[in-house]
Amino acid sequence: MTGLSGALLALVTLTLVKATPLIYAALGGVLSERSGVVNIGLEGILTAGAFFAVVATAASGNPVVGVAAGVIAGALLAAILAFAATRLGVDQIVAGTGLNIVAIGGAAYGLVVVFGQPGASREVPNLGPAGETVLVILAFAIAAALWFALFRTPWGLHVRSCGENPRAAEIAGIDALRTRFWAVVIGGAIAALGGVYLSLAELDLYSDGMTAGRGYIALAAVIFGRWNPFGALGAALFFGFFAALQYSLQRAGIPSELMQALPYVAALVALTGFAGRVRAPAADGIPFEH
Amino acid sequence: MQRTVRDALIAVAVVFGVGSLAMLLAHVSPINGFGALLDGALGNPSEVAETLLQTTALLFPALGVALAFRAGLFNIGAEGQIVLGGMTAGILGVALPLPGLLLIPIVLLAGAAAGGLWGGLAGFLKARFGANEVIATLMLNTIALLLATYLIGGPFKQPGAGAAETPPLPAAAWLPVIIPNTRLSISFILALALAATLWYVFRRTVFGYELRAAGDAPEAARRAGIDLGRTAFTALALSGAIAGLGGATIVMGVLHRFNTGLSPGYGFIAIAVALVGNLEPLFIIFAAFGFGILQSGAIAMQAEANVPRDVVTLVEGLVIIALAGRRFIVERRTA
Amino acid sequence: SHAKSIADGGPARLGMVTDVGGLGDRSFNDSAYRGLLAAKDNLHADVAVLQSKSASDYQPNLTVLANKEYDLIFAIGFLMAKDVNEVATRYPARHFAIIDAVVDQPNVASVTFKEEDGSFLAGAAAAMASKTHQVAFLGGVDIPLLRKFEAGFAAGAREIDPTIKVAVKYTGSFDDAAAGKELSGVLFDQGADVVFVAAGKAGIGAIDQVKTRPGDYVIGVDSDQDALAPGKVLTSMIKRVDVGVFRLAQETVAQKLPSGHLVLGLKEDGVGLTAFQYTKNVMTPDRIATIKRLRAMIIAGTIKPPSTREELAQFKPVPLGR
Amino acid sequence: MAEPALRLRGICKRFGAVNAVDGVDLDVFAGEIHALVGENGAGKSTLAAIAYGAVRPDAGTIEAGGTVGLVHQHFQLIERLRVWENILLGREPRAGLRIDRVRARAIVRELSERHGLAVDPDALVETLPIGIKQRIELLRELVREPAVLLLDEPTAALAPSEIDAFFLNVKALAARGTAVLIVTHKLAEVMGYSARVTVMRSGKLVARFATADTSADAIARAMVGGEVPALAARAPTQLAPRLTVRDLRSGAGAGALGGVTFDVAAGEIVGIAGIEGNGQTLLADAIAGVVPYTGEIALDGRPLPSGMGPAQRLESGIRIIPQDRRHEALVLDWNIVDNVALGRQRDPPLRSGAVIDRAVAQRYAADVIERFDVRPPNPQAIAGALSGGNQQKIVVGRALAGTPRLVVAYQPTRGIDIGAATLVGSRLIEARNAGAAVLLISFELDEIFALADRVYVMYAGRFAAEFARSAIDRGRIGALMAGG
Ligand SMILES: Nc1ncnc2c1ncn2[C@@H]1O[C@H](COP(=O)(O)OP(=O)(O)OP(=O)(O)O)[C@@H](O)[C@H]1O
Ligand SMILES: Nc1ncnc2c1ncn2[C@@H]1O[C@H](COP(=O)(O)OP(=O)(O)OP(=O)(O)O)[C@@H](O)[C@H]1O
Ligand SMILES: [Mg+2]
Ligand SMILES: [Mg+2]
Repeated sequence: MTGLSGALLALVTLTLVKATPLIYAALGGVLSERSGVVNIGLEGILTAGAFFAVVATAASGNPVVGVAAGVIAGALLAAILAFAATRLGVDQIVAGTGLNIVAIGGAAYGLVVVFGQPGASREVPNLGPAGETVLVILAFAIAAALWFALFRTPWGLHVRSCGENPRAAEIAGIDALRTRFWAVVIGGAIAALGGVYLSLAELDLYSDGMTAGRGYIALAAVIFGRWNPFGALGAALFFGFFAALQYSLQRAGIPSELMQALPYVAALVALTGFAGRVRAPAADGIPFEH
Repeated sequence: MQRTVRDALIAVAVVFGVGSLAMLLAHVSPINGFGALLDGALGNPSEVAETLLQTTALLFPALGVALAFRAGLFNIGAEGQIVLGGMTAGILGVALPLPGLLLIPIVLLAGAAAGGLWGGLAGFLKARFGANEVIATLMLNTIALLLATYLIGGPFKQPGAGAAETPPLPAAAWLPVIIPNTRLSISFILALALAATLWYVFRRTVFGYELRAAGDAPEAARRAGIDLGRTAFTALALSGAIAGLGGATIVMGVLHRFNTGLSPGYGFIAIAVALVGNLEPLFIIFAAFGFGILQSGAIAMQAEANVPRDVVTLVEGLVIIALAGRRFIVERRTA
Repeated sequence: SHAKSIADGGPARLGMVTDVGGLGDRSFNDSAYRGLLAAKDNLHADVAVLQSKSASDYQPNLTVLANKEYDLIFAIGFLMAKDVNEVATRYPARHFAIIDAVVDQPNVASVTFKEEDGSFLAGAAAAMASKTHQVAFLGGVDIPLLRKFEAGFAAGAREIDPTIKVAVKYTGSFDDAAAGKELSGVLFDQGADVVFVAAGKAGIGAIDQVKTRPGDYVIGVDSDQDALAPGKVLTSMIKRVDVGVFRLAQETVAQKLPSGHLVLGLKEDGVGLTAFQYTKNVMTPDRIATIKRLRAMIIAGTIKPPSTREELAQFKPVPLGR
Repeated sequence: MAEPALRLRGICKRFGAVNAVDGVDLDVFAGEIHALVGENGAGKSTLAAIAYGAVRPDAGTIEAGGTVGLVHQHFQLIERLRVWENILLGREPRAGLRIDRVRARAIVRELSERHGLAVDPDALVETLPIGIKQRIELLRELVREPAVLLLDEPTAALAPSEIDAFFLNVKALAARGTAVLIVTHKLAEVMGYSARVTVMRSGKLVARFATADTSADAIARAMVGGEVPALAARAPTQLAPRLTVRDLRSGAGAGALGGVTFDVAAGEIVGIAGIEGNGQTLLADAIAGVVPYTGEIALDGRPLPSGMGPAQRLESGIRIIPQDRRHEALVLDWNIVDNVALGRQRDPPLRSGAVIDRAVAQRYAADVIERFDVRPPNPQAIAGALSGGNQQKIVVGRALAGTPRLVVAYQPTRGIDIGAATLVGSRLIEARNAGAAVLLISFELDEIFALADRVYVMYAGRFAAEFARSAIDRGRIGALMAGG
């Protein structure tokens, strides 16, 4: 009985651990795409968040400084995409792909420049169990706040109108490019918290490849969650649950690859419309000029 | 032509500009850094051969990516298609009891078929359900890698192997080497021939014409009797097949076994290669050579000038961002 | 292209290629790197390290070092055995060394370790420290090399406590720190209180895990990991890859280009346990004495730790005669 | 007279080589309804956009005595938002951080009642018919209480009854002191509701009348600026059955095709007259094979089932001149040669084996350039860089090349100048003379009268009446188009 409830508790805990980075990244993606900018670069933003959180913590000795640095780094990286997408009118998906490659190469290079060693940073003081709990709760809080902001406030209406029909938004006096820019940047800041969680809560260092495709799973969660913060939250928890389950089932004969593939297959199914109609914002991914 | 020259100049400027800055950050003189890079890539015949090897590995997926782009489709899934093409070649190369003359073409084709199946799956989902091919190919990347990890680690595991890899291929399945004492095999010739073929297909054939029409003006193409669904399927399947073929040549010509880590991101860098080559197969050869120099010279640069080779990845990503503004905008806006 | 060869009195040029675990694994690759750095400091060698991010990096990395005429090129890990074989054939004039595998070529030196011997001692220490009569082994990938750790560890534990329960899990990779953290958590939750982690970078995650678990320990591997969580890492089963690397470097500097097969065991100090610096409270002097006695018995051949699961099944604890 | 609410002086605007607006002065007074007319491309929308402030003029001054509102020629609504969200976008009432949705609905309701434009504030825009959408467009401007209201072809998509209601509202607005400038192609609206009318041609102001002192004919002459060049003569033809359509239905909701039955004979131009949005698009698309339908379409007695795609239809000799040349007909990045080949790429001799014969493609292009007087006469010119009229010539030239059996021409002279329009019309008549069946779909009655042998009037997805050429009754057709 206690064994069972203990195992259950462990599973729930592990689900939260696995889901939290996905929640942040997916929420960042939701905000960005609601404004009409597809953010394929979430993986890179997670990487930047994780890396700079560790760098700043190493420099200051204070993980809270690290959190701030990670968030700022994610926002800055997102700003590159936002600038390219709004001011240069480039293909967002191609640019986002480039962003991922930049972040991965940049962090690997940065390890050598900052820590003098490739592969992984040294350990830094991390946020500890209390900090980890705060980050988990914050993920849920941000989901709720983002829902409120998108669907209840004027700003959210403006963001959504830019994602649906930026020309109409401009006619209503909204600067569509500026709105998109800031949505992508704030989305990047939110997503970066996922990377911060990975390096400063789940672990206490940065190591190459530690994001392990979570940015892509988050993209799947955005679609599976139908571009809604609560939907994305649910999808991230769902994927997190299967990521957690994979450890318990490892020796039960179920190949762990099957479990790991689940989010990706689920996203494919969502794309085909079997799981109900999914509609991206009408102007999602389409460059706009004044 | 002008546009190609300009794109190439942008790429070169990004590589040297940002690369130099990054080297300065690591307290290395860019002259030493790039010197070591170029020397390592082109310093002696054996190094040139290694560079051409990288060129080949990039050329296949870049041609595949370009083919899809020409049809207005973004195949971000070349990486997964390489893995499956390579895996199929690895499994069949060991399993088929055939003489080399038969074995090599059959295994190559099987690798292409596997990649084609994977690309075609995204194409089918697009044609049948309107599923966005960008996300689909992206998801299929990871699924391919997990599938290969599962198959190679489980059902097709090499007894006693230390890593997720197949047993070594019999020598009959090795691609013949074209420069003795190097690893450069006929796959290089194959890639060049494929580029030339694609050039001809785009330029001259009805198929290439219809592909381009579908990419450049889908609605006009549809009304001109071009089946967009079928075009999407064919283009993604072919794109995947070309990448898969590339994977098979890595296994048969370079690694001589399949390993899930056979590609250090060729499928993604191929996007940059295709863009720098302006989606023109013949220009892509030169773009692939340029990136081949970066890829192969980076190793020597790290050994000799102490610059982490990741700087090359960094600049490759920046090249993609810098060139993302080309060409696609028009087509996507009108789509 | 470079100034002087060793024959002309120039510094030895030593190259090293890591496997995909890479530097920063706090274990196998790092240990090799320490050997290389020692060669740089003490033997005034020029050194270069190339990291491999995927299997297709092995040959280009080895080839570049061969092209650049390094005097000895280290391939760290059995994953590279095939590649070393091919490159060594292509570059008969260059010299190579491979760790953890045997490549039969005149210009390749092979270095292997008796992991089962060190792991046996680790198992004994674990059994002594365990209060739950449950210990566990967490490996990277389920392959023969790792089973030497597994079998030796289980046998050592049984040597001390014949009825002890030994759980075994594998993370499936050597580079997933998060998996190491989660799976070690699962093992602790299932009742083990000492976990021996032989999983490359994944071990870092396990050490992270144990920090928050009073009464539980991990045993580190390859490098001395005791200081990573003082008091929580019972000991480390060190595998002196650095010793192997340094020895070959010495031979190179002395212009005796190494080849053949070097096997490093307890006697050669190639494997062993760390000194329980932070865990003296559990590892009392008499327990440490037992470990020492076991070590002597293995060196003497009285105890022959098993290196496969089959041998483990046959293994019978040897009376210690205290 | 009082100060004008809107005062434009010397407005100039160039787009590349085009003088869209060229030195125009215009005053609109409070309480006045001022009509702005002119041919397609005369510069009306550009002038309105400049007055609104959305386009910066190259020269000239703009003075307005208050807010300026603009209702766009093309709808600019956010389909997936609610009515109130569209109307109040950018000026949402707030309650703390949030939008005060209760007040928002109340504002919209009050506004809609005050102006007699009934809308449900909570409806999703995408579910609404075109007429209601037009109301939302108008309400979105009215909420700003504009001193000057610019209306760019506001009635183009409205049903006649809706048009009457709409003008009642506009008059009421004007009566309350709003200055209204209305761009329209419908001279009846000009005569019926405006106080003054300004006529533009090629960017220039060419005439200004007090409506009471002029006639529709005088306005039309000013618009065209002279006599219309002569069309090709229609030769007597041997009518043979070609296209038969029986109870054709397609689509749903507004704009659906609700069951039409008709024939077009070889050697005949059949005109379909109607206001945009009454099912014409679906009619053309069904024949083109790009939308599913029920009912029958047959060519020379051979049925064309709904699933048959454009490829086979092209093969059986059907040629479509689609409504949107830039998206549905041309590859703008390509040159004229490649564009002229489009749709024929599988037919020999253009196709030889798997390859396109470039010499044949060149010949085809040279042919179209010559017969249609394409400028510049350079086969390598990129289609996207051509003027609208020249683009249209390529589309029509391609459709009429060879011996088409059936030509469906959807607004074939939309947005092109009178010279080009006459050329296109003449070529259509020549195709008819040579034995093609031509189905001409147009919103412009003059085009229909000039070209058609028979006319059907289309309203709400069905045919309201049929007229032989000899029996065409302008007034009656106009009334039927409006649903009367
Ligand atoms: N953004 C633009 N870029 C280039 N040319 C433009 C642009 N907008 C308008 N034009 C050109 O300016 C001219 C005037 O266009 P405008 O839309 O004002 O005409 P209009 O009188 O409103 O025509 P219609 O009756 O068809 O609405 C046309 O030749 C048009 O092609
Ligand atoms: N929306 C637009 N965006 C960019 N360029 C445009 C746009 N509309 C028109 N143009 C360009 O403006 C020029 C004139 O276009 P327009 O359609 O007004 O031709 P036009 O003067 O009416 O020609 P024609 O006499 O053949 O009818 C062309 O070069 C066309 O490409
Ligand atoms: Mg015009
Ligand atoms: Mg207009």
